[in-house]
Amino acid sequence: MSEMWINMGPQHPMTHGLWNLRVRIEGELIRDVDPEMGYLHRGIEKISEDRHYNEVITLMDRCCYVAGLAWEHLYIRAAEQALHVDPPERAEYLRVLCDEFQRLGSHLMWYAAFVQDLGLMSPFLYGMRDRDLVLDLFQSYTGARMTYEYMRVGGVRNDLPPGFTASARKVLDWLSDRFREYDQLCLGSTIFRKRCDGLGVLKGPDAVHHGVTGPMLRSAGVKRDLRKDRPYAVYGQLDFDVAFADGADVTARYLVRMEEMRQSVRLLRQVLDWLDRHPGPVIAEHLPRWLGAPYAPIGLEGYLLKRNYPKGVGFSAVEEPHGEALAYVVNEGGEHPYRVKFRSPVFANLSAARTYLVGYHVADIPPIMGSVDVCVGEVDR
Amino acid sequence: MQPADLEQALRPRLGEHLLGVEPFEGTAGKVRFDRSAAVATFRALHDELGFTHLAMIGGIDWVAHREVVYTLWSDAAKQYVFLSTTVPADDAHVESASGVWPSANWHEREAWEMVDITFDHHPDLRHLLMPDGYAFHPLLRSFKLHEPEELEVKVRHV
Amino acid sequence: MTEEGAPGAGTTTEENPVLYVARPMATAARQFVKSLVRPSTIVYPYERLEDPRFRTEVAVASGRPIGVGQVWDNYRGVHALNIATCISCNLCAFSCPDLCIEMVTVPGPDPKKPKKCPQIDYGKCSYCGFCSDACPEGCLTMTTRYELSTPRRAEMVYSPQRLFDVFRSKLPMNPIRLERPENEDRILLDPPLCIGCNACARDCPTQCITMVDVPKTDPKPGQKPAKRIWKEPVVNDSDCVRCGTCISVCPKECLFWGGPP
Amino acid sequence: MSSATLYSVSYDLSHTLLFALGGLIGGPLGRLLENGDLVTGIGVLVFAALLLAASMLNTIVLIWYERKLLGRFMDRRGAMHVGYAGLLQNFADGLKLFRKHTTRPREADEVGFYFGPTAYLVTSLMIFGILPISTGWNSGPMPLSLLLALVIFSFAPLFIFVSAWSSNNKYSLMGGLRSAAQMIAYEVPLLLAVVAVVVVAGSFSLTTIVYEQQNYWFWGPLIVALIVFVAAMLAEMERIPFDLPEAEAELVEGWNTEYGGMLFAFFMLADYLRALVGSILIVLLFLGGWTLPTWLPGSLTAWPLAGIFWFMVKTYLVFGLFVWIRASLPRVRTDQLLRVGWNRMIPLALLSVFLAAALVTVRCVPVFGCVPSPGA
Repeated sequence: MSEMWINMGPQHPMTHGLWNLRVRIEGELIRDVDPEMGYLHRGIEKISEDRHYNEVITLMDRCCYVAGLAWEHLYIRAAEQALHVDPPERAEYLRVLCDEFQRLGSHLMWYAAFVQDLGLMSPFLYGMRDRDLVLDLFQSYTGARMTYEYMRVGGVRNDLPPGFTASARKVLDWLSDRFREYDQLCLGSTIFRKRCDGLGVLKGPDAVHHGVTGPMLRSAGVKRDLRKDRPYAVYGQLDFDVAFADGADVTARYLVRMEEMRQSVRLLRQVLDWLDRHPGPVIAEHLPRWLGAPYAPIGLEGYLLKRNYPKGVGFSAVEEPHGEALAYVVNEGGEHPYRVKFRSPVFANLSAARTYLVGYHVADIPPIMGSVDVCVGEVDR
Repeated sequence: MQPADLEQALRPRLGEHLLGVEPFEGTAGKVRFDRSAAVATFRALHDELGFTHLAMIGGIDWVAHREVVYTLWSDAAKQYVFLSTTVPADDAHVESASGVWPSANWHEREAWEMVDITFDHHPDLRHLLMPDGYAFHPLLRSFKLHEPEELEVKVRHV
Repeated sequence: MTEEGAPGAGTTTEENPVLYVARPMATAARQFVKSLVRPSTIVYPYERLEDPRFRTEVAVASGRPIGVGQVWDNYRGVHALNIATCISCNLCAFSCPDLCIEMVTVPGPDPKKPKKCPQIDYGKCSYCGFCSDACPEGCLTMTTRYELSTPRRAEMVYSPQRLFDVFRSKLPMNPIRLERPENEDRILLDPPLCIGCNACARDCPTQCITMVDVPKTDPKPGQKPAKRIWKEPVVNDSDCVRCGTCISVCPKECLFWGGPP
Repeated sequence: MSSATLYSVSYDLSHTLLFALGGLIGGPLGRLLENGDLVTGIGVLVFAALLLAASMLNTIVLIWYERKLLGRFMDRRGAMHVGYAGLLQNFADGLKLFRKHTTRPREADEVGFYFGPTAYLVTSLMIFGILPISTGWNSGPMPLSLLLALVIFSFAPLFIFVSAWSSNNKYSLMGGLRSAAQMIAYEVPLLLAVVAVVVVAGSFSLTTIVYEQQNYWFWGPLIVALIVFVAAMLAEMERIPFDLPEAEAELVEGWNTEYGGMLFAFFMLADYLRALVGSILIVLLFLGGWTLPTWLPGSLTAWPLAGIFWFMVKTYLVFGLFVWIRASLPRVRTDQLLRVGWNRMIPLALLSVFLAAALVTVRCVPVFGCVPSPGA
């Protein structure tokens, strides 16, 4: 058959979000791909220039619907550096708690979507079911299931409710059992292995070259994890291993993500133990309260410029569930950030699509793109 | 790696095109270079100093001029470094980094459409997030929110 | 596994294929038997997640594998407004990132001085909770109500009266109250500019501004000393809620924010 | 067993009705009604209506059954609001689809677009008229009924391809091509597996094949043929793990992407009708049809309609197996599917034919509690 272009998206079951993968196929073979982004572009970076520092947090949750807290953490760290604010230690632990639970939630969501792409129907619901418990935990202390708005410049909004750590430990126990079940359903299936082995290969040097990060990079044997290499928050004080694999294919990415979930459970147990033992304030005491709610005289233009607040530039790097996320916040002394720039890991992972898609079959696109774990909200921002 | 180390390593290769290395908390420093030596700078950092991972390219509009900030990461040093160059607003172009780091491709497309910085010799400089034919550059300071705008979208047929 | 043109490599394992088909089927069958007794779903319109029995650890019997305690205590749903204690300070509208709160006039106890209370457009609201965090009197709180669907967009706008109805329905309220910070900014006065017009004291929602007599001999340098007694606002900082109303009503812009940065 | 069959019941019904009507009207018009040809014609119509009603009802119940089973496999409940335990949910869905406006893409070929789904449904229904469900539900002695059923069964790829091609959609086209390739690839092992059964049973008549299994069911001795048959049937029914033609992850909805409303319902019904036919064929060929093992008490089959009851129980159990497979296995890829079809299934099927021939030759059959049949 002669070659033809097909549009996989923006409304397509494979895309998991609004984007368009244009594929040039010859028969069932992929000859070329061209991802088209921008269907979900909301101009978050632009809107941020028009908002107070704390109000930007509401946008961060909309960056990625499965990793809202990780994005909040990312932005907050940059904003704190730009505004010269230091959070208390308990807030840092709470943020790590958020981050790791978010990683669990995000990877469970990824698992569900990924197996769904392969046609596995029941594990899809198992993944969603177990993610719901993580969302329950989020709801119990942030007050929302997806758009958390939990972190604040200088700390977090509120402390954990009583009894939270006990519930969280139960959820962790339950999840640890489920991981075995997931492996039986996926790795234990010949068809799964035949579908995933040797698929979407992106070797380590290529991955580094194309800016690919996160589980995709670690599945190629490159042990780069910002939590280990450049410990932020309190990751330096916690004990965990970097999950990695050598296969550089879809199966390897599956293995890396499953191992990351296990490591997250391990991290979370340490964090919960620490939180049990160390009560304390969760928001910085000497905090300029014009920063936003509560009791903020915000909305009055030019107020901060009169106060000569020190300028600054903030930069933060966070290992988001999808990979390396960066934020760059420029504070020019106003009550709004002058410029906010984010680096989305999926953005770079998608930009390398040609390297890991060309040469495979049309039927391989869903598992490969599933193993990339596309979250369009943070690509388009 | 400290800013002084960076300066020491880069000065012989760039000479006066290296405008300075500023300290930046949490990174190895912020290398300011002249845009005429862009590729030389990229090569020096990529080949000599081992900054093999280009994480982000961001453009900042300072109204009078625009700044391009490259964020690089070295797996060996486990450190970030910023590269920064300024371009005048009426002549905003800089050499593309996609020859050195393929990952620059999309970042530069985004910077071009958002902050109107042209990257010379870019393999595929077209709109990424905005629709084709979009005539505005949203992240310029002159682009105000809450203003009606005329938007002409050309639909591409394949 | 790949056709020509595909780069090779990748993970490879080969084991007994029959066993490998049987294993996932056995796992699915185990799950099937387990969920025959009670599936994990909660039958939403009939059972509700915020039921007390789902709020504590009812565990296996409820269908959830494990109960997670106090899920609903902090939930941020529809607001409840206690009109009686609202002081019309405007802080909720200020703090709203989505500009969905509008202060509208409601009949107050004093007919001469109409009261302004928030009206919330839930078509825009993002439930961030900044407004209830900012509310100094705790009269605007968030409840566990989440069912908002309506056939008309206009019905998404909740007037203060409707928000008060939510308040009276005695839904569980978000208990989180944030502490007032110690080193908060204060309202400061630039005395030479003040004309003693009383506007700030009149409009102050907490009545924390009192006009005190100040002998003002030299209002502006080089001018003739005034004969009369001047009045100047004095802000009681412990009662002040930092809403900034006085600043916005001051005709001479002589009030401003001050204090530690 | 009683001699009343579905057709004789229909004929009697028509006869009684028309003669009563003729007697009531009287005169030449009445005598016209008592015409034998008319009685036969109306009898056939009644027969067809009964078949249609039974097959459609079964299909819809089958969909319900699958939804409930899948629900439990997935730790949820399945349809549960409309009717008792959601029994009427599919009727509601069907009504909704029925009321929907049928849209056709402007560039689609009009004839093919409407002809495809209609013919697909009609041919699927036709098979149902051939299959004997019990001694009563039986369309009479048809010596080649198995062959006829399989012939009609294999029409499907043609109509799928017609509708896919005329939809003028790239996804439909790819789905249609995959469907054609897959069905043709699995037609061969399917028929070869059937040959094994035919060799052992010595007949192409489904009724005879069932009678041959009165002493022992064929699944034990013909286990290889059964495996091949089930796998090929899964491919023919386009169910997970072989649902590539409508693999929703990459092809949206495959060859029925452009269909909506009642035309989509045609596809849906026909798919499940084919699934039903597949399960029925497995029961007929390997699981003894409407008979029960002889070591079970005879009272289980002594009551009226017992044959149909046991037959449907077996059919639904077989279909439950398909649902179980669907709930736990991922989808394979086109080339893997075809490679398995040509490289594994056909040799296996040939092996099963040889095994069957050997069995017949030595007349020594390992059976589960049954005695060897002398009539094989």
